[in-house]
Amino acid sequence: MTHLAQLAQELDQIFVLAAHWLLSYLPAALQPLCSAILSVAAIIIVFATLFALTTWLERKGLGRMQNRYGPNRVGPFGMLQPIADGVKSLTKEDIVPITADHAVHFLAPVLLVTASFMDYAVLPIGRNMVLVNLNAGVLFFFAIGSMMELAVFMAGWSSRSKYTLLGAMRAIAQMISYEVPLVLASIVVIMQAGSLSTVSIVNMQATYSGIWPHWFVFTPWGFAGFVLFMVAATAESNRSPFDLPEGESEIIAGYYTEYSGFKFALFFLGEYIGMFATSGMAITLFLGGWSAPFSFLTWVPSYVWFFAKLLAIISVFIWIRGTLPRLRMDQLMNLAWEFMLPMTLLNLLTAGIWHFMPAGSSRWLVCSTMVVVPCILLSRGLKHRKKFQVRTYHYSE
Amino acid sequence: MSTATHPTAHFDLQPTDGPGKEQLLELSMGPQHPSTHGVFRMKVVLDGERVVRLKPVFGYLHRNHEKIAESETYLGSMPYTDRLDYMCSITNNWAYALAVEKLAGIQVPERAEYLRVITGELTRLQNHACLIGFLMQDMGSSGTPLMYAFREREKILDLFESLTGARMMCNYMRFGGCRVDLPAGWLDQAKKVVADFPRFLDEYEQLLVSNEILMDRTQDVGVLSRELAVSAGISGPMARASGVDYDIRKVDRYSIYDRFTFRVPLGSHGDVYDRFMVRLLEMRESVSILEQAMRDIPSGPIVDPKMKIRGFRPKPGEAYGRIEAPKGELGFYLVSDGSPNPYRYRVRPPSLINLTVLEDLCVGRNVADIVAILGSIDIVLGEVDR
Amino acid sequence: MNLEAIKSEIEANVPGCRLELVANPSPSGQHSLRTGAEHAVAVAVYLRDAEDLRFDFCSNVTGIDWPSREVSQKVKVRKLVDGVEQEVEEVRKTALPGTLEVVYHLFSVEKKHGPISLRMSTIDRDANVHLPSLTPVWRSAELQEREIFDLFGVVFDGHPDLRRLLMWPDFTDHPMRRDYVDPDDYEYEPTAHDEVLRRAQQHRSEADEEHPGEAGER
Amino acid sequence: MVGEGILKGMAETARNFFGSFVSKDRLTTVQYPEERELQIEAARDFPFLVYDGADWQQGMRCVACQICEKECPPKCIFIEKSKDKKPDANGKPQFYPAVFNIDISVCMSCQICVEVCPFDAIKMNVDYNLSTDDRFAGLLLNKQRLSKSNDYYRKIHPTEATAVDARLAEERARQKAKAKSAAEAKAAAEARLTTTAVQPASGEPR
Amino acid sequence: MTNSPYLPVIVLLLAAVAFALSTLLLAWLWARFFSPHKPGPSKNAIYECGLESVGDAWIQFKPGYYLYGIIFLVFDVEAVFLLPFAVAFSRFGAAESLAMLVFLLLLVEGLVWAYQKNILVWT
Amino acid sequence: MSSLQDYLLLSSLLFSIGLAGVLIRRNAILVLIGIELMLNAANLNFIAFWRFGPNPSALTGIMFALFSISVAAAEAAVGLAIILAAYRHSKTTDLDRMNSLKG
Amino acid sequence: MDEKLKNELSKQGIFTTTLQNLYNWGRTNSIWPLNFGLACCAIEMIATTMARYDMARFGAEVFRPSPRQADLMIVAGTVTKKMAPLVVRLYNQMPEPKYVISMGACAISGGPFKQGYNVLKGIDRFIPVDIYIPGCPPRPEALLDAFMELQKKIDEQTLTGEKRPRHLNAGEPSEFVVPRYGAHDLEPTKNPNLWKAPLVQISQAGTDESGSH
Amino acid sequence: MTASFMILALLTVAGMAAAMGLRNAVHCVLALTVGFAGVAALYLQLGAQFVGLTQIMVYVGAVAILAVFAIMMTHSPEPVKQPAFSSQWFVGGIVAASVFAVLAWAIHSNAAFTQGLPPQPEVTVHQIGDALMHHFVLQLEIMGLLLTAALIGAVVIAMGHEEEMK
Repeated sequence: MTHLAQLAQELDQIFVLAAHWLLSYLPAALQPLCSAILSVAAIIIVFATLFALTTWLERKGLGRMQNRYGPNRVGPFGMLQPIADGVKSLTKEDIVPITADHAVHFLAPVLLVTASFMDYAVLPIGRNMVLVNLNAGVLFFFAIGSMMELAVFMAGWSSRSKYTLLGAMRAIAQMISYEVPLVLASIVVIMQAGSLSTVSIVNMQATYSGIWPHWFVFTPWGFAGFVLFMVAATAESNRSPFDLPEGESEIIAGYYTEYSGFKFALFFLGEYIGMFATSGMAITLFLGGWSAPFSFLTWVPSYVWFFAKLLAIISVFIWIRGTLPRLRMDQLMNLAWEFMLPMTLLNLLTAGIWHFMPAGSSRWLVCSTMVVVPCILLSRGLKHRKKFQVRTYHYSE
Repeated sequence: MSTATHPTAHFDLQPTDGPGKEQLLELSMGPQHPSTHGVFRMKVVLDGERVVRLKPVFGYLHRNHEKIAESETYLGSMPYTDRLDYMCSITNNWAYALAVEKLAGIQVPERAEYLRVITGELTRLQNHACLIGFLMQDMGSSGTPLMYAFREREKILDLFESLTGARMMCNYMRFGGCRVDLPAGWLDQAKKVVADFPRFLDEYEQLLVSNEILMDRTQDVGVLSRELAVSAGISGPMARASGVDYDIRKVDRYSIYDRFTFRVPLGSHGDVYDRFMVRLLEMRESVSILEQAMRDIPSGPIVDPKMKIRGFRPKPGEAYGRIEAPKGELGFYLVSDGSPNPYRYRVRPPSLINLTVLEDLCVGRNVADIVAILGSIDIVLGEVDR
Repeated sequence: MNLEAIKSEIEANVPGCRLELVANPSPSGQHSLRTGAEHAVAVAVYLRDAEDLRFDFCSNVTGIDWPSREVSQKVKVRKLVDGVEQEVEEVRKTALPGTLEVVYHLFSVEKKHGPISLRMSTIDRDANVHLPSLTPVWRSAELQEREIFDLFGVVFDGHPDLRRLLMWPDFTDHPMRRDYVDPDDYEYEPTAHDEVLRRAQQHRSEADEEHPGEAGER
Repeated sequence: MVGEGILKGMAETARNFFGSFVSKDRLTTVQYPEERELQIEAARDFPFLVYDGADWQQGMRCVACQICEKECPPKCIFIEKSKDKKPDANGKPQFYPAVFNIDISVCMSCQICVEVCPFDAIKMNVDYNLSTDDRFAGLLLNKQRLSKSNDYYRKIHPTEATAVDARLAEERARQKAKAKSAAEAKAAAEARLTTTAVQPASGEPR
Repeated sequence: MTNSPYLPVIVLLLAAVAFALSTLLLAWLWARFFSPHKPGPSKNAIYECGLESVGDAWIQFKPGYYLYGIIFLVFDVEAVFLLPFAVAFSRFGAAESLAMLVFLLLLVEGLVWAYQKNILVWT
Repeated sequence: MSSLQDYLLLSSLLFSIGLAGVLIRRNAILVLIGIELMLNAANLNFIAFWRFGPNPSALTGIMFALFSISVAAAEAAVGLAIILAAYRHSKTTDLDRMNSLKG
Repeated sequence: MDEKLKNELSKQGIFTTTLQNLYNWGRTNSIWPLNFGLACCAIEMIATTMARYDMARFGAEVFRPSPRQADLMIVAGTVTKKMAPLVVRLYNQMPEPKYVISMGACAISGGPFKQGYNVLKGIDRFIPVDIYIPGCPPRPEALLDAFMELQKKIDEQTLTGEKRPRHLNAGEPSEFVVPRYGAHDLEPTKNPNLWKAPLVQISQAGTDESGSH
Repeated sequence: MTASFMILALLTVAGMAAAMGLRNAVHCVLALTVGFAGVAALYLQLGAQFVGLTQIMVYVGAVAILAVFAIMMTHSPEPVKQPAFSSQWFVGGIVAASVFAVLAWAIHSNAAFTQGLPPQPEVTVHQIGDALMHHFVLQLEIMGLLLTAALIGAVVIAMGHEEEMK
């Protein structure tokens, strides 16, 4: 029994141990640097692969939702499709419009990819598997996230095309509007965890009462926070139904309309990497990071749990994309400022009250009410002000 | 600022300044645009994202249908009508056949009328289903509703193909009847498709009707008043969504539509949502017509035996014939001078005339609303530009 | 719907207006009213607003080109033939000037009747091609009148936005006119007939002159 | 409550997603080059010329009457009538098309040529796989490429071909009878001429 | 420097930049050696649905965007103060929480004002 | 490690750059940005003095910097709004022209 | 430079072949069409991407609305003279390698509408076309067939040498003249460098030798 | 002076100088973000992690965006025909240079500034929170007031009087 536990633990730490083993052959002075390089290489490779996998999953999943197969002719089940796309993009001609601002046009995709990869510095992918445990990890995440807006603006502005500029302005307006709820929704967790360090936030959640973990999502404010965070994250990463900046039925391809070849692929990559990062942050903050959902499943390696949760969230993203039409700009903005922001602020209050109330069912009741009732009222209010409803129709004869 | 650099200087009609005297952005949506349903173009002047002016630009698919028809025989134009509204070739055939029958005073056998109604209503089903799919596509729903619509459309196209030989360009009607009779087993197959159709409609309604995003994006968007609708000659579901009780199947009682019981759904707001819903409800009525027609279809000849296929020369005169096509009133105006070719051949395209009010509907709305409004008007460029 | 009655009703109500009832010999029996340009708007407004007519729905607007033509008519003329007055048939040729005609097909949504056709003609096909626009009366004429302006060259006075509809603005011809000569691009016509064949052959011989010796290469 | 309709829609897509693994109705893809739909009998693509028997030149039904050429709406048929006559499948001397071209880069598959052909010589093929990168030669079908045997016709349009065959057979029989009666009449007339005896004309039906 | 806690971050930064640049370099090398670059006036013109683009895209935008920017900025700053508060929250009593509540309410007041002025309605 | 002097020198250099920008740029927005630059230089001083100061655990420097950043943000918001308003009035952000339009 | 490169490449034969295979594999399996339909054929093109035919199986469901990201232009429908300059410009704005499928009679030759005054008699008068699909409109299967034909064509191309595609040849243009709107017709009416009518006897076009017995 | 400080200082100065020197206003803002990021990195180097990240979040994420908005709204990215610099640029340059000279001299001459780095203090966000809520509460509230005032003021100014206060 203990032998098995030992094995499980070793399996859990296999990458950490392997890295230690490798580094032990190096002089001590080089160890930190090499350790960093190793982990960074792992992050980049793993998430670039995940990007390829996700595009494939997305196309297959959408296909299945739409009663068809999706790509299935390149490699087994079409799994080499993303590689083929990559090879093609790499060998595509790169067109820069004459009127474009060449330097900025070139830098925008680089900045986007860089910024989206930087997010992974603080994401704990498994137990003891974090690049750097910053004291202000969550703040780091949000600070880096705000760089993406700049990259998007650079792309749209530098192309000097009407569609890109419209897309860029949409993108910035959208991203700044949802960044506030994103930050505020995560503050409830920080209040509870008492730390901005992602590692300690996960560690706090990786304990169990009976078989149940202490994930923050299993509290009223945590659940509300999670939902709000996910909605904001969807908007931040320009996913459907918030994909207005590249809403192709309206403004062609939005801010990257003028990008071709691998620069375009980099935008694609950057967006997906950013999406994984925000999803990863949601997992870290609310879904217990790498911790197992039940105490009896802790033998499964921690990184497996992290990626399983990540894939689950990605699947939901794909599912939503397959179902919903896009929001309109005003609805998007109104949702952010008239629903998301008040709700996150209220959620802060709820978390505070949760803290001050004694544990027990009364706390649950009060806090749930505090979340649910305003949610209903606000959505009612939104609905009422917009006056939309399912209508009944009459017939002439 | 000099006029040369002013972005709106090139606009045909000088736009008004934005409220805050900001610069306006003149944008060309289309002809190559994912949601202009073909090669339609709109010159849009935007104030931020709000539409200040919108001018449709036509003619990118103007392929001289009328001119060509004037040098073709009467029958020779029939396959060309397929290509007018290429989503619904059969109703185009029907309208043309109806006009020629009026011009030459030809009677249509009863079975042929039933065949016309059956194929025509099937056409309406697939057109409306696809239109809603396209509308949703324009509103950004990554194709799922469109895929479902095309799934059903393929079933109907299979029916068309086994009847007429072609999926889209059926070329099915002849003056005084139809070209071929039903092949064996067709009716049973069609009954099955029609019986299955309400299930698809249920699915569609589940997917769309109560979707908050859809409702919020379409309700009170592109409101067309009843008065403007009548004055602007708007017809078909678009007019009925504005509350205009005008269905040519009821008004003209052409063909044998007076034998079927069906209702005409009417909207009361005249917005995009109403146009969408009216079509959805119309599909249910079409299913009911189809059920009745397939139940009652008599046997008999399918074409007026007096009609010859060659050498058709109607007497001098003129006629205007129209039907309720899926997109609205589709009319053909023919002037004969006694020769084998029509002297004047004119199509009254519902799509084009429904576009008259496009600017009225779009001004003051958002860019995203343009595509929803345009999608709800239901245009097919083959018919708009002819 | 008695067209005769409508005609007299309009003539009674629109001062100075004379309408012509144009009979349609075809079995469709859709006869029409022809109005002069000067009263057209008044007639249209009356048709739209009159309590019993209410033709509020202008469905179709069509242009028709009638090129100049000679009409030979056999006329019986009393003539002195060989000193005797006799009735003699004589062929009299009259040159009809060409006109551009515009036909409006009207229906009533309110009364659910129709159609009635309203016709107008220009004076000729070259210079005097002006007609009053009925767009202010029926909005649906807007695009159709633009189309007629584009393809036939009828100028509608009072139209809010009279530009070419289908062809590009720099295009100078009116292609739906009967005397329009379409552009010559018959370089490759493998199954040509008649006129097309002639033009294709002409192209062919031009090409032969340009590239002698290449002929029959394929 | 906002979100109800969204959830309904998501349930619908989920149903289709999972349904696609179990139900044929929810996975309607026909994986084209490997799987094909059943050939619909009435399908039509481009015209072809039917010939009887084994030799396409010998059995060509077309007699170059040029009706289809005239009636073809887009004028994509080009026929050059032969100067001489050749016996057709029935042995009757007929004109034949010296040149018969169909430009399938123009043809709109409207089937009017088939309808107007009084000799059942031109029919619609079902072969849609004609993509080519040869603009000029690849898309102009000549007589040889157009000719298909009656067996082929029977294979692709069995019902229609049977009816056509029956009609042709009937016509052939009628013609034969007519020829026979004409021959008989001729013989009788000759006989009448030779023998001076007056005989009433035989009242054989035509 | 090698002992800096930010070393992995710096490495990540450099690696991410290198990743982006190296792929672009690879694409450039391909173009350099195999696929000749063929620019042209119409190819490198701005895309506008196939038409020639008329007028400049760099135009003056609506101030509506700016209003959102302001509110965003204010709430961003607010978050900066909220974060340290939240971290230390578990040891705070009611007094500190009340203080923060007042701070929040002050900002919410601004928000409410904006609501009432209908500034947050996108036009 | 660097000394306080280095940081102060850098900060004064930044301040001078900002000052130069404020003095020589014509675009009002860039002038405002110059002011932000000077504020940044001051912040750098706060942090440097805190770090090299006698009592770093008092966090005064950090708090000062935090408040300063916030004030700078608020200043930027209002300042840019003023420029926007001025632009609406005079159709330019060019200070020289604004100046000449004033009279 | 070209010669030197060629020599160098021939020395590293295996490397080039591998590279060529990879290149061809990449671009055959990832052909993203431009989201662009003109007329009737466009509906069949859409039908091809739909569930029944599912062009996505070939990795070609990524219809890009911007030409900058597209590889394939399916000219699906009648190209009118008013539209022709735009089609050419869109083609020009696509990055290399780019392919054109001329789908349907109208796009090939003007089709049934070729006698129209506003109809361009074939898009190949202005841009080079890789595959022609006859039909009015071609069935979705025909489009899939043409698509596979195109894939085959791409696969046969080499990286260097005679069989290299147009875009790898520095001498061949990648953008073509955009016609202008004239008073009566487009100017020019065709691109003479691109489209030459074959010099055949018109009445003899397509005559087969054996047919003239 | 360590290498890392040199790199960061160079980056910062280059960014800031470019921000003040480039012609195109949007380029200026983009260069400015580099400068801001450099300053943020200096904060991090000095051990003020929270302030450094705040600097990025507020300056790069918000102030730069706001500046970009302002530029887009005033239509001034166009490289104008007239010089980008004021007519008295010479005077301004001299003033700035002399200010720098005076400051540099003052800094250089003060021996107190050459002291070495004291040991790294332990600054956690926790402590900042404690300090904020215990010693700087009043300041915090004033900050809140200020931000609200700024919000309202900026909105009112930006919208203008004639603007539809809908």
